[in-house]
Amino acid sequence: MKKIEAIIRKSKFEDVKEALYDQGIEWFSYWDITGLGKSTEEQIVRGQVFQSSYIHRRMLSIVVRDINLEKTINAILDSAWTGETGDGKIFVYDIEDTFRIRNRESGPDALFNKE
Amino acid sequence: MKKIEAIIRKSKFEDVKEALYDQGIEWFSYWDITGLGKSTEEQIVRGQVFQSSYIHRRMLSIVVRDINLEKTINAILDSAWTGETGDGKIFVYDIEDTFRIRNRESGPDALFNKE
Amino acid sequence: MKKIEAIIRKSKFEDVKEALYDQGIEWFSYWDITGLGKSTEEQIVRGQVFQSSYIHRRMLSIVVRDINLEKTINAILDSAWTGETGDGKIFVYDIEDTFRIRNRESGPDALFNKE
Amino acid sequence: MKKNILSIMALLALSVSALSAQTAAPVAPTVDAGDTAWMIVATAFVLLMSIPGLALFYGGLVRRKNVLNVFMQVFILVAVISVEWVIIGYSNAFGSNSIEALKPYIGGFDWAFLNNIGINDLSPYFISHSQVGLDGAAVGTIPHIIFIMFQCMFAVITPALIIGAFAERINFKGFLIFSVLWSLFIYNPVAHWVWAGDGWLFKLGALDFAGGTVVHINAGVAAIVTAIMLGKRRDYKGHAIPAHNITYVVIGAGLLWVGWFGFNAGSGLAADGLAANALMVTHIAAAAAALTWALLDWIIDKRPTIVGISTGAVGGLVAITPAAGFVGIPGALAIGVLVSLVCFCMVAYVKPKLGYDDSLDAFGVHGVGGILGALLTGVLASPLIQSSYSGAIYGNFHQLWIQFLAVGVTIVFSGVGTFILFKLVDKLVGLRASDKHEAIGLDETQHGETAYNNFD
Amino acid sequence: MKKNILSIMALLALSVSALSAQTAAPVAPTVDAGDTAWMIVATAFVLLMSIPGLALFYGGLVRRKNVLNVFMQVFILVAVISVEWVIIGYSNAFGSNSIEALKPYIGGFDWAFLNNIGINDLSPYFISHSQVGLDGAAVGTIPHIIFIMFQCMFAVITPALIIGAFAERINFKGFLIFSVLWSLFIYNPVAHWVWAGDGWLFKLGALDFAGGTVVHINAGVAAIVTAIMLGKRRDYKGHAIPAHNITYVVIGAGLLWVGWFGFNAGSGLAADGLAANALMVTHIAAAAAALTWALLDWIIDKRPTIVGISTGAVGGLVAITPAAGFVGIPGALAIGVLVSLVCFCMVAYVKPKLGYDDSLDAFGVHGVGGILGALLTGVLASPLIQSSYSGAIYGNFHQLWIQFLAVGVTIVFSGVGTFILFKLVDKLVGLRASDKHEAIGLDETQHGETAYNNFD
Amino acid sequence: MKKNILSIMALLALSVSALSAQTAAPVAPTVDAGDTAWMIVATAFVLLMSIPGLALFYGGLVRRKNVLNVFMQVFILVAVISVEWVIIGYSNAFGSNSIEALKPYIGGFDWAFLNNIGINDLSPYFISHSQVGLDGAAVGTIPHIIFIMFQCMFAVITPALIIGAFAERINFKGFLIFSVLWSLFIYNPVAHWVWAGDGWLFKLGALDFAGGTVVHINAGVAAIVTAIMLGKRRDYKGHAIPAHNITYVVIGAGLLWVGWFGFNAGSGLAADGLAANALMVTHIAAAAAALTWALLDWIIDKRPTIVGISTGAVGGLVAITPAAGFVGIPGALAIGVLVSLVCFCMVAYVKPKLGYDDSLDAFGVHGVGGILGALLTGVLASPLIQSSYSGAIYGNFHQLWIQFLAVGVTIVFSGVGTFILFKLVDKLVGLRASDKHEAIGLDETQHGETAYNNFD
Ligand SMILES: Nc1ncnc2c1ncn2[C@@H]1O[C@H](COP(=O)(O)OP(=O)(O)O)[C@@H](O)[C@H]1O
Ligand SMILES: Nc1ncnc2c1ncn2[C@@H]1O[C@H](COP(=O)(O)OP(=O)(O)O)[C@@H](O)[C@H]1O
Ligand SMILES: Nc1ncnc2c1ncn2[C@@H]1O[C@H](COP(=O)(O)OP(=O)(O)O)[C@@H](O)[C@H]1O
Repeated sequence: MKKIEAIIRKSKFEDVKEALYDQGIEWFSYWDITGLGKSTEEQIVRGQVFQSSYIHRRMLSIVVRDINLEKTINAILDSAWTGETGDGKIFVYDIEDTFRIRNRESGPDALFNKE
Repeated sequence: MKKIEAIIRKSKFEDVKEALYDQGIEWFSYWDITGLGKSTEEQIVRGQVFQSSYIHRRMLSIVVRDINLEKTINAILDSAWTGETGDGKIFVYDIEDTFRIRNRESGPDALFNKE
Repeated sequence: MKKIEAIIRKSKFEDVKEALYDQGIEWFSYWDITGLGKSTEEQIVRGQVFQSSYIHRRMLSIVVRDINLEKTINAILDSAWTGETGDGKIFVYDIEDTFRIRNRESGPDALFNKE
Repeated sequence: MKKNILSIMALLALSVSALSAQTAAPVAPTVDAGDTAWMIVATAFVLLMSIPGLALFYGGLVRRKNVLNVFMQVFILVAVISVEWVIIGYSNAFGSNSIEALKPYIGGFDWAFLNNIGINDLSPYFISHSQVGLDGAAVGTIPHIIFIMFQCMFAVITPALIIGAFAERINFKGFLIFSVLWSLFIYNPVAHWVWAGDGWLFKLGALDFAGGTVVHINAGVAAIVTAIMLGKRRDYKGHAIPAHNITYVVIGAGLLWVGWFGFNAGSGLAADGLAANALMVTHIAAAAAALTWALLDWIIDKRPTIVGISTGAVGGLVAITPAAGFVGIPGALAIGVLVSLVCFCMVAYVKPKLGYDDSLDAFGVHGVGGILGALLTGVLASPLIQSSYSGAIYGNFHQLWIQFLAVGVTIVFSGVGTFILFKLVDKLVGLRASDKHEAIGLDETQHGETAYNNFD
Repeated sequence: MKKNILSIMALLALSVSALSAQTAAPVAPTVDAGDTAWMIVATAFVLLMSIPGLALFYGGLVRRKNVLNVFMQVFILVAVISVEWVIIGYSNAFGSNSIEALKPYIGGFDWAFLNNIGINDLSPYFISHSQVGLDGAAVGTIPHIIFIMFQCMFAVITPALIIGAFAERINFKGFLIFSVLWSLFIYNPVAHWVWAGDGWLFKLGALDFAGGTVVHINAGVAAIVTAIMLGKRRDYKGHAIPAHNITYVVIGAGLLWVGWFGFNAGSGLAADGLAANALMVTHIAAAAAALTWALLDWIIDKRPTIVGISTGAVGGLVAITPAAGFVGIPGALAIGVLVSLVCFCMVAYVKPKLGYDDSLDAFGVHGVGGILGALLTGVLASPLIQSSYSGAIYGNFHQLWIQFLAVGVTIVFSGVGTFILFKLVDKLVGLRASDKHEAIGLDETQHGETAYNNFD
Repeated sequence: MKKNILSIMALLALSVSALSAQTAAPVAPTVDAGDTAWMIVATAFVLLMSIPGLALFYGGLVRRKNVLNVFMQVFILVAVISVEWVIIGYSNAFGSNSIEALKPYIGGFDWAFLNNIGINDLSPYFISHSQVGLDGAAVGTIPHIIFIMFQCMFAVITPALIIGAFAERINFKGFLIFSVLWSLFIYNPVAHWVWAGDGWLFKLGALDFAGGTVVHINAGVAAIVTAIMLGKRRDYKGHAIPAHNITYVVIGAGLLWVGWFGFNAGSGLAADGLAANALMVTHIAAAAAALTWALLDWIIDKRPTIVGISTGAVGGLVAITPAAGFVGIPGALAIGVLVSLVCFCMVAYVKPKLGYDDSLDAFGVHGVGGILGALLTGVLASPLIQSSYSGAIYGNFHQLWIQFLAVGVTIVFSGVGTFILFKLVDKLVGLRASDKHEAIGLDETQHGETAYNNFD
């Protein structure tokens, strides 16, 4: 099992969400983060242009079985893309184990619904 | 050392918290996330039933020494359980190294207080 | 590639940020978390001292190439330090793969800007 | 309902202040400081209803990414309609037209830029308090200027109510042009018909104490027309989308409630028993409606909701608006209970069936509540309040018929007019926000701002 | 303190308006537009205190998961008590009882549904302004109806204050039933005793200008009784639980402060020097109390806190309430400083010792502040303000004794009454929210809503 | 502008109420309930401007970690300056000095602790309404006490405006001491010069209806001086730092707008045509300025922003303040448009060039807007409003010259005085927050509190 952490633009969230559904991803979690780095976002306050290096981003955490890894990554790469600096990153980790709290299933089985 | 990421219902948080204390877990971190998937939560707005697929969840991040892994997972499985769809998941990762900022201790030693 | 997860005091954030810039770290993400454990923070409400075990912390997530790991950790250890209980922790994970959404670069190359 | 009603004066002799009674002799008419004090405050209260009242109520109900857009829409309407009002709106709505044939339908331009209106002029409009001016015509007891500003706040809030219908998916430029045109070509005429001394519905005897037809039906009908023409939000699936900040909804409802005392009790243009009664029935209708909605929620959906009770309160305030100067406690209780029953059904059952997307139920609450209130005024108007007006339950079925007529005419005029203006502006600059903008949120795309920022 | 006090009238001759002086001749008594204007606004201000004022103040202090529940409690009380008030409450509190023996203790049902009260009737209650009615009895200068509505807002806010005691752990249904019963059986009688023309404490000469005993002690004592009977919150460990949104606390305190001008300066039922003085001492007592609390925080706990200064301000407003018509600047300063000293000790030292869980210090601030204020009124009342009233420092120790009596009686009655009603309702439907509901939060479990939503 | 202006009285005869006309006979002067009602409310409105109005407007603009500090600063100023005002401030500002040579510059101590001021005294200050007192001197129609409290709210808000300049980096203790000294030594004298009957600028004929010089220029100049002396925020790079909660900014702007009706329309000290006109021009200037700023944003930076339109509205309110009693619709529109043009340039172009860090543009909006308004009053004052005053466009260039003088003197006095007080307090306790405190945030370090808490 792998965990995919994708950092994407908030504005692409709905696109990514749909792309993931299309690939059959049943579940994911997300939260909002701030990205801090070299690129900046422009904001205008009282006529002054403000270049903020704090950038709002959304973090998606998706745990998938190994067989689904590639298609999930491709789905994100396609749907989150705009081509401009700041499109975000995808990180892949290995996961040792997974449990479904509801029925104590563990391992890859915990990741999809058989019903 | 292992990192346990548990995604639980907000309403079970207090129970889980106590269960973890009982197991001697000294520290953990948490933040709120949104889960997006097939299951939905009902909300009633002006008499209309609204089925939201956005579900409020809480993410717990607990790093433990290997010897404590099992009992911690069991504690969560027991205390976060309601039996209904949406009870959440537990993911386990391997951690390579840990540092305690206060005294630069590293490795498993950084995870518990000897004092 | 490694992922560094650093849990630091909010008040040291600016210092850590600058220390990371000095080390040439180009990007990182952060979000606010709550730490729950044995130590407490004092708050005074209507003259009563309230010892809260819920502590505001900031989580930094930094993915670096292996060669940069040590200097990044040292930078954080130095800049986030106050010497008092609650300075926080650093966790290191292994990362299997990284993708840059903008140009589909993958692997360590996705982590720094060549331009 | 306001000009030259000398017959009413006689009947209300008891409530006319001794002061004005004394001035029946040929002395110069004077400002009554008490009435004026109240009208200044009432004006401020109606402004409070728009900003921050309505802004909070509507802004809390939308998603986080659109809250500033809603605030901005309300705010800019306060600015632009106020300027429009003194330049031309007041003259069109309350002025007299030099072309005889147009007199019943629209005012003229004599008062454009408030020309010819002096600081010491007394209001030509009044309800229960009046006095004889130097030229022999009856005038009110408050400065003309404060009447103008009080009405200005009505002109501002009416188009602002429509915002609820198209929230979360309209282009800001289109919205602004549409709203200004709507004020000029829909609001001002209807206000003239119903409230001006020579307005045709006024002459017909239509009762609208504080704006049931002029404000709520007018805006409510425009709301449903624009909601349908603009189409649904991209992710609308036939049910309300949860509010991003329900505390704002409640704070907004609270401020609306308080401000509505100015709206309704101010519409008597004096600080007297009629104003006190208007305040009372306003309060009681709102309370009864709030309670009714809470009970409906409780019975039907197991739990009373705070969005529900707030909606109920606003519905009660809407429905009592046309009736506030004509009914007493029994009428207020009846109106309050009925409006929640009707609006609840409308919003919870009818709307999802019909499938249009009236984002924040501007039609469901203001349109439906306004219609109900206007008709019930024709039923429940009690001669105990203003002796010359009575409704169907006192045998005066004619009044109910007039109310039907006024409601019908307003619906048709507002509906057709809104349709035409919408088509026009849509052609001109486009009204629907692009799908991408809608997805990202209107705060970011229309204003380049984010409501809540978390850095540091 | 309000009816038929002809002797005071004479003494206050200077402040009686020329207008009413003229009407001493057998002309019909008239509404004074100025007094009425002020009372309409004062009524609106007291509503503003409840929603959104108190809702924000209390709602900000609770946890995120309970904020809507608090808002809902305040909101539904506005609705339900207002309806109760016009149906029966006003008649019980301010009406006259046909059974002679009951006259001093409770009003009757003559004014149920505000029967027999006309739109042009003048208020039978007044303080400094009065005139002779056609039937020879003295009447006030404002419409009866506005007096009823002004008092309605008092009847609303009093049970709302108790919310602070049981916040975060009460069952909504139980809360609602309890509050309505409490209004009927505790609030209405006490209001009758102290304010009605034939109330026994009024006749005894107890001074309570704007509700020290009727509102604050009454609610404060009910608060501590319910807090104890309901038990502690599951995670309460003897100290306050930090506020989820301190900005709301401050906004609420600000609106309370502004609204309190209506509460206190409105209680003179006229726009005159007495009202101006009431506004002044209200403002100065609040300022002095706020400052004192900030200094206590600063000295004892190193830093002045904003929750502290807000609490101090509210404490000052509470304590000056009974005294607002009887003291001047020195009294206001004394009351302001003392109330913060006493309430601070109460909340910071005594409460943790006793260990009861008065969630938001409804007793600590309203109960204690009210008691202190009522007693200090008996000490500091100055004949310079209303010449017929003076306190212990002017040698009139009798007044202080009466105040003690009034305070004692109110404490006992409210305490015992609350205890009985609590037991009753607890038997009937249960008052304590289930442990699970408390843990999840009352917003979710009682109303199915979440205050702040972050999707999109 | 306020005392003994018998000549004006004659000219305003029409607007003088019949009542007061009748009392020209040797009857005791009486309180006019209508005027008093309005002044009580106006006082409450000006308090509403500070808390929660200004607190929200400023608090929304700062970062999350400093919002409580801003709220606290406003709140404690309400408390401390109110106490200062009744103890000594009012006497210094509006009292008469026993030392002849000082009379034009500062009041004395006769009214310290409001000594010798009775509850039934009438205000010695008035504008259009007056009557002859028993001692033959003209007095106003409202209680002296309400005039004192109305002015109290002005004394409170003026130092509160300065907060915008040094927000996010000042030591709380230093701030408090500085603000109290500033009120004593800068505000009170300038208020005396411009508004007291024997003030030298007043005698010279300087026009300042509601506080252009006394409030806005005075605070604005103090703002830029403190901003420069305190130095930039550690992370300030020449541009505004985004607001943490823009909805608060809008709510604050809305409450300021509503409250400003009390500020400006209350400054006529009566409920009459002049008040109505002041309300109207205030509203229209704010609307025009809001619109202008929105258009500038739209044209120059592609999108209209809500922070921009709010800033514009506040700018318009500031600039109309000195003119509100002297101009009509044309003047209001001109002032509204011009102030946004000038302030926009100031804030967007000049400030970044000069590089000082006026955190929330207290100088850019209040200072610049106040100067512009004061000068434009000298240009646009129209005899149609108050017949004895006219400006340059009516040929009276002398008035413009006096305005220049008043503005210049205020700038120099406030600038130099602020400089000296700053140096003093900085020596004494230090004004700049430590770098560490600034980084962590002032809420945490100065008050030990966090605004928004998320546990549970
Ligand atoms: N090494 C990293 N560690 C953690 N987060 C990162 C890292 N690199 C980028 N991010 C996150 O991804 C966001 C987008 O940056 P990125 O897509 O890398 O820009 P670019 O398109 O120029 O490569 C950043 O704001 C940051 O939140
Ligand atoms: N594969 C996944 N990756 C990330 N988050 C997940 C994943 N599966 C579930 N979650 C999170 O766990 C929450 C609970 O879902 P879950 O417990 O799996 O339902 P069920 O009880 O039917 O298995 C989801 O809302 C989501 O936030
Ligand atoms: N084992 C853990 N798992 C997850 N988070 C932890 C763990 N230990 C500490 N933390 C986080 O780090 C924060 C700081 O605690 P810490 O620095 O360990 O205290 P100390 O300085 O006494 O070692 C905690 O509030 C918590 O959020």
